[in-house]
Order: sequence, then C-alpha cells, then structure tokens
Amino acid sequence: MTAGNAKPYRSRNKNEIARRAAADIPEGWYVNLGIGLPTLVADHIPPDREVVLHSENGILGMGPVPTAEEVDPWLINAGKENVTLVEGASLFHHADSFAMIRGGHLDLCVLGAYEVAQNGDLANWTTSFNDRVPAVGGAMDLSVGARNVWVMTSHTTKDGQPKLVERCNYPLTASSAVTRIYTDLAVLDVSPTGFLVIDMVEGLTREMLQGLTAAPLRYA
Amino acid sequence: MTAGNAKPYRSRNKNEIARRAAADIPEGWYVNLGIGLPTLVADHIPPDREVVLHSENGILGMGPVPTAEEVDPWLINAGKENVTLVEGASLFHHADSFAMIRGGHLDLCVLGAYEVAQNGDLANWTTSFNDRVPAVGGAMDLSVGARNVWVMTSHTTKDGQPKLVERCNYPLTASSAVTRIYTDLAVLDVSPTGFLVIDMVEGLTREMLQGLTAAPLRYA
Amino acid sequence: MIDKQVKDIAEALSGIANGASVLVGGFGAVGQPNALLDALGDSGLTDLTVIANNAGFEPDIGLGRLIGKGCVRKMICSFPRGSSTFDAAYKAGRIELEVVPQGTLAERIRAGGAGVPAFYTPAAVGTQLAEGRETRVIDGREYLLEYALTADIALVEAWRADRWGNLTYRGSGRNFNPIMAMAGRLTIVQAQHIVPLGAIRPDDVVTQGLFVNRVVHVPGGDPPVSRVATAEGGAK
Amino acid sequence: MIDKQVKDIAEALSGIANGASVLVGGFGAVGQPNALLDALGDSGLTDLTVIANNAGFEPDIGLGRLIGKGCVRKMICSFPRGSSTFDAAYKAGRIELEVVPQGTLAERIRAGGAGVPAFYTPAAVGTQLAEGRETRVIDGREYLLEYALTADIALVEAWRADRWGNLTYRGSGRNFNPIMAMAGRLTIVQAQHIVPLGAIRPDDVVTQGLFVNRVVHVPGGDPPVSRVATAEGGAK
Repeated sequence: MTAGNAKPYRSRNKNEIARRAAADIPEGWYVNLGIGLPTLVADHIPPDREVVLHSENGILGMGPVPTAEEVDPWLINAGKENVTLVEGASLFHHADSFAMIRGGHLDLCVLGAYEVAQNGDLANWTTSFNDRVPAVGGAMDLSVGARNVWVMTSHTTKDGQPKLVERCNYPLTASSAVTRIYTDLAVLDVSPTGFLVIDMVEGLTREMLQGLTAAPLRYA
Repeated sequence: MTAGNAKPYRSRNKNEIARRAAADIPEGWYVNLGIGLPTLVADHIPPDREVVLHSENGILGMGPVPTAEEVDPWLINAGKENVTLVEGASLFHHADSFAMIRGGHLDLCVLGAYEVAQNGDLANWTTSFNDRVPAVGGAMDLSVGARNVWVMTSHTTKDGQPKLVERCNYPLTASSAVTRIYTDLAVLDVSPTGFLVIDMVEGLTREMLQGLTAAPLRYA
Repeated sequence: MIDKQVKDIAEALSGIANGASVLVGGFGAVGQPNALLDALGDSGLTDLTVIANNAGFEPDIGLGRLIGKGCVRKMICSFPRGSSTFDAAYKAGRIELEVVPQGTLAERIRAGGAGVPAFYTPAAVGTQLAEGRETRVIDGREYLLEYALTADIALVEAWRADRWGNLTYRGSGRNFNPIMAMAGRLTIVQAQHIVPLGAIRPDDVVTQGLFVNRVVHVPGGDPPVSRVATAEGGAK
Repeated sequence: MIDKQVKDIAEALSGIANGASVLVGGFGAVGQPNALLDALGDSGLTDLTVIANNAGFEPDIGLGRLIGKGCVRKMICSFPRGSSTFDAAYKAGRIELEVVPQGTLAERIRAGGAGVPAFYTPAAVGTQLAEGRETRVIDGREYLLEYALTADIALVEAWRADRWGNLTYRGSGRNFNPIMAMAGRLTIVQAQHIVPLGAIRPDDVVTQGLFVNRVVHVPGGDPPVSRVATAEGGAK
C-alpha cells in the first residue's frame, strides 16, 4: 500500500473488536467463546458485570487466564488452554455440555468466520471441499444451538476479499444462524432484510464500507 | 376344596420363591427388583455374595430395610419404601437411571406378572384394555432393557387359572422378554421351543404341573 | 450481580397462565416441590397440563391438591396410582391422561432439555401404547419413535441452591428434578437451603444455574417415612 | 467379592482383537488414557476403529502413538488437528476419517450407552456433512437423523476408582470419559487413585461401577501445562 492510499480511518485491532463485543453482553448471560479471536472477549467484560462463560469440554464459570502459580494442569478450555474457575463454577461431561448448547440454554456464542452471508449463513470450518484435514469441532452445534450467534472477524481477508457476502462460497457451518457481526470496521446485525450497520469506525464512509462488503448494506 | 382333594405337595410361599430366585443370582450382577413380590428377593441374597441392587428412581447399591433409628426419609426405592445404601452406592437422576436400564447395563430385572407366554411375552401392567386407571411405571423399559428378565409369580391365579400360557390375553408389557420364571410350584426357562421346567416342588408330578399350565411343558 | 432468589412463593410463581404446561419433579414423597404446588393449587389457574411421574398422593398436599382444586386438564405420567383426587377426576372424565413408560418419560424430558426433538426407543414396542404409532427397524430390532417433552414451567425441589441457581439434591430427591429443570422454559426451584456462591464445589453441582430462573427458600423439612424394619427383621 | 482392579496394563488390555472399535476418552491433554493407549500401540494390533474427539497430539504419546504405529484403520472424531502422525497417515491414504460435529459425537455416544439407537439433531443440517442423509421436519424445523455409537472397547482415564469401578474425574478430565464408559462393551479404566469402597460418597460418583469392567492403577501425574498468564496480564 502506497502512502497516497493512506486510509482515513483506523481499523479496530483484535482487542478493540473484543472490547466492542464485550460491551454488548448483558449481565447474567451464559456465553460460549469460540477458539481464537472470540476468546479475547473474556478479557474485556467489565469486572462488575457477571457473565458466565461456558466451555464445550464441560465447564461453566471460567475465570481469568491463570498465572504460573495458580495454573491447574487439569483444567483447560475448548482451545486446550489452561483456565481458572470462578465461584459458582461447575464441571460436567460432554453430553451434558452439548445438551446446554443444543437445548438453547446458552444466550450467546461468539465464533470466528471465513464468510457470513446476508441471511446469516455461516462458513467457518473449512475453506474448501478438499481441505488439508477436515475438522469441525463444536461449531455446528454451537451455531444452531445458542440463542444469539455473534461473529468476530476481520471485515475482509488478508488479500482484501470481502467476508460478508450475499451467499457463502465455502462449505456452510450452519444456515441462517448468525445474528450479529463484529469486524475491525463495523458492527452489523443480520436482519430479515440483510446486513444492517449498527456502527462503524470513525473516518470510514458508508461508500468505503460498502466497497469492502459483497452484499448490500443498510443503516440503523 | 374338600379333604379328598388334599394336595400331595406343598407350594412355595412368597419367601421361599424369593429364596429360590435369589440363589440363582451370581455374584457381581446388577439387579433391579420390581415392586411387590420381587422386592423380597433382596432379603434372601446370601450375605457373602455381592449383588448390586438398582432402583429406577436413581439408586445403585441398596441395602437392607432400615430400622426406625437408621431410616433416612430422603431415601426411597421405586416402591416408595424407605431403603438404605451400602458402601459403594451411588445416586443419580431418572434419565441416567433408565440409560442403565435401556442400555443393557443391568444383568437382571425381576418382575411380577399377570401372564407369561411360552415365547417370553409378558403381561404385567394392566388386566384389561379398560382398567381402573392405566399405569405402567418402569415395567416396559425394564423388560426390554435388562439382559435377563425373570418373573416371580404364583403359578395360577387365585381362582386357579393358569398364568403361563401359549399366548397372552392381557395387554403386553413387552414381547419375547422373559427368560426365566419362578413360581410357587416350579422354575421354568423360556426356551426357543417354549417352557422348559428346571425344577419343581417335591410331590408335584409332571401331569399335575401340566394341568396347571396353559402351554406345553418340556423338562430339562 | 446475578441473583435468582425471589422473596416468596408468590413471586416465584408469578406470570403463570391458564393452560400452561408444567413439569413437576419428585418421585414418591421425595423431591416433590409441594410448597410451590400447594400455592399453585390455591391460585385458581385452570387447564394446566402436568407432566410428572405420579399424579400425587395425599389429597391435601402438592400435586394431589392441585388436581383436587380442578387446576389440571391433562396429566402426562407413568404411574397415576394412589391419588384419590386424580382417581375421582379421571373417573368423572374431568381429566385427560397420557400414560408413558417411566424410562420413555425420563428420556423425552431429557431430550427436550437437550434440544433433541425426537428419538427411538425399544420400550413399549408391540404394546397397546404403541398402537398406530411410527416404528422403525434399526439393525434388525424394532423401535418406537418418541418426541421430546418440554414445558412452559418446571417446578423443582432442591436441597441446596446458590444465587446463580446451582443446585444439589438429597438422597433419592434427584429423580426427575434435574432433567425437568433442563426442559422447563421457566424453571422455578424451591430449595431447602440457600448457600453462598462457591459453597457448592464445581464437581458437586448437579443442576447448573443456566437451567434455573427462580429460586425460593422453602425449609420444608423431611418427607414422611413410609417403611422401617420390624423387630423380626421384615418390613412394615 | 466384586473387584474390578486388575494387576497391570497387560491384563487390563487382554482380549482386544484386530479390527476392534475403541472409544478413547480425553479432550486436549486432560483425561487421556495415555498409559492404556501407549501399551495398545505397542501391542501390534491392526485395523482398529478409534472414536475420540481428537486424533492425538504428540507423536510418541497416546493416540498419536497408536496411529503412528499403524494400529488404526479408521478415525471417527470431531477435530483431528494437531497430530503429525494422523496427518501423515491421512495424506498417505492409510487411514479413513469420519468427521462428526462435537455435540453430535457426544450425543451419539451417550445414546449408545443409553440404549437409544437413533435420534434427531439440528446440528449439520444444510451442510456438506448432511449431504445425502435422512432428515425430518419436526414442528417446522429440519433435523438430521443420527445413529448411536457403541464400541467393543472404551478406554477411560479417571481420578479416583474403587473396587466396584465407581469413578470420579478431575477438573475438565470428565469430558467424553463418562459417556464413553457407558458405550463400551468392555470398559477399561486407568485411574490415578484407587480408594476403598465407600470413599467416594454416593452423591459424588460420576461413573457408576456397572459401566466399568476393568480398572488399572496408573498414578500418571499431571498433564502438561499449555498456557499461563504473562506478567503483562495476557496469555502466552
């Protein structure tokens, strides 16, 4: 990118996207944070707001990342990272854990995405029908089970291709699942009439955002 | 019955039937004892033989009937009677309890019966299609789930009608479920070719037993 | 701060409408949410569908009272015996009955809570309870299709509860309570003891707070004793 | 006297045949029955079908080693990433793979243990994992038919075990272990601690002994630590 193309806006970095999403989680919600970027949301939930974090492998009530002294090697999250428990936490097996997910008992899951379509279709598990090794984890269960499904993602791929599209090209994780999207540029709802922009970063114009999005945008 | 018809044999009483059945339960079996007559089996398991007793309402490892001093009002069996726990006992919920039953993890259930057919069909939940109040409890789950299904019953009804029949007249609890029958007169296997008498009470003849049974008998 | 405890039974039961479906925990006298049921019976609500293992026992207590007061239009249960109020209502044609095998009832409720809309079971195949219904042969054995059960309300009795709604049960008081807590759209708990958050260790939580909406403190005491050993060693 | 404890790993694994199906507990490094898997990898068995969440991690340990030694013909799992031995075998076409959504995998195993031969789930509907498969619309929503999973063998890691085979787990070590214990026709447990009968309180038993066939004492120590907080408050 040459100096002449300097952007008139600053994209949100990962922690800023996470903070923006965290700000929208009401007290008392039961929330599953997907592997990778969504995990960062945990660090940005206001300390005076009780939000209960769920992990697929049988934990409800995860706390902050442990220090070297407090680490319990027997306690990991779905991303296989060591975690802590807060007061009120509980432990259970995988079938009970996915009963919570599939049964609609989680208020929210936050997932990453390769693509999100304007009808809420989500593609986040494989980028081709002949991937290196197909691996799906819990994404299909989470995206059909949680009451709200939020996506955290960069607005475009590294080479500038839009990830918000009219129709997904990659294999689907779930149909009509995503309810809201947090990107480095904007926050969008998936409405019955397509993408609805809730807010966007300062300095970004509607035209610029539309240019980086492969589906029509409306504004709240 | 007149004096001239005095029987040349003595029928087993309830506790004798229970003792006869208990003697056949191998050490280490997981056993559910149905409400009523089958419950008596627990009192006759030899004290040096570990048999683990299951109750549908979430108990594995029931012990003897409590004394007034040791009774725990919070602990009842499927017959709604107060029970005790032995060392090694565990408590769980109804879905887990019937997962044990339906999943084939019980070695044995012992049930009462109105009728047993020579192919193992069991009728034990209602004696008419217009019963006072239909009520089935756990009998249908137990009789299709346990690896062995034994019936304890009087050989005939109070008015002398056979309960072991070619084909059940009463509504079925389960098809081809019963594997063995303990009556006041005999012990019978349900074999691929019908009822097979294992033993019978002293003084009873094959002709007498056949006369009290509405299906052909063979002898082991 | 999350705090699911409500101040009294009236608040615990607020918002229940005529015609609601209600899951009721308990088996025998143990684990019955009788304080909630008694108040529901006095509420004047009508046309309730109640899903429970039994149809109550004592006419003045709990489910028996709820039925006696005419609140219940339909019972879904496995063993509706021993309830004089149910017997009377059933014989008079004032109450509908759906009899379900106990294990099928438990699994339908668990399925409801777990987001599984239907499943197959070997129980009741070939019986009058399966007449006219859909079956399927899988690996050579015939199974019956059963649908999940959920309800507008679940009424649960617990031993300990914390402000998140985490629960434990005592003795055989678990029975249907944990799975009903999962399957209720509004799950209301009467708890013998309210304990501080963290007092129930993570391994010991039986029902997680995410299944629970309201908790009311009801230190109700012990259920009645039904059977003790006689001096001769048998049971009375 | 019931005593499910066996003297060593060789006895624990005796009788497993080529071509057996094997459920393997664990999620990440926690709750993996690695001592059993290592010995199985050295056994020379072939054509195993392994059902597990992952396909192993370290090439010399546990499931990674079992695959590396060429014992496994097919993997059924949700997330076979991070295993160099699996990657190599998969790319070389030496191993079959069935990818199953994690919650469907858990429910299929639980169904297998619970005697439910098949059920419906919303997961994977409309995706390539559902292509050509049977679906059913229930109350206006489309669901996929899924069949139960059972296996010849289940390998489980537990924290405490008694001679009846009652088990507890530590931390997130429960994961798939309790449901796999239910679904194995021969369930073999490696336990960190053997405790006297009665030491595990009735309320605390997570896996009941009736699901367990053999227990071997393997005081294996802690799993490796993967992430701790840095001085700056983030994670490494």
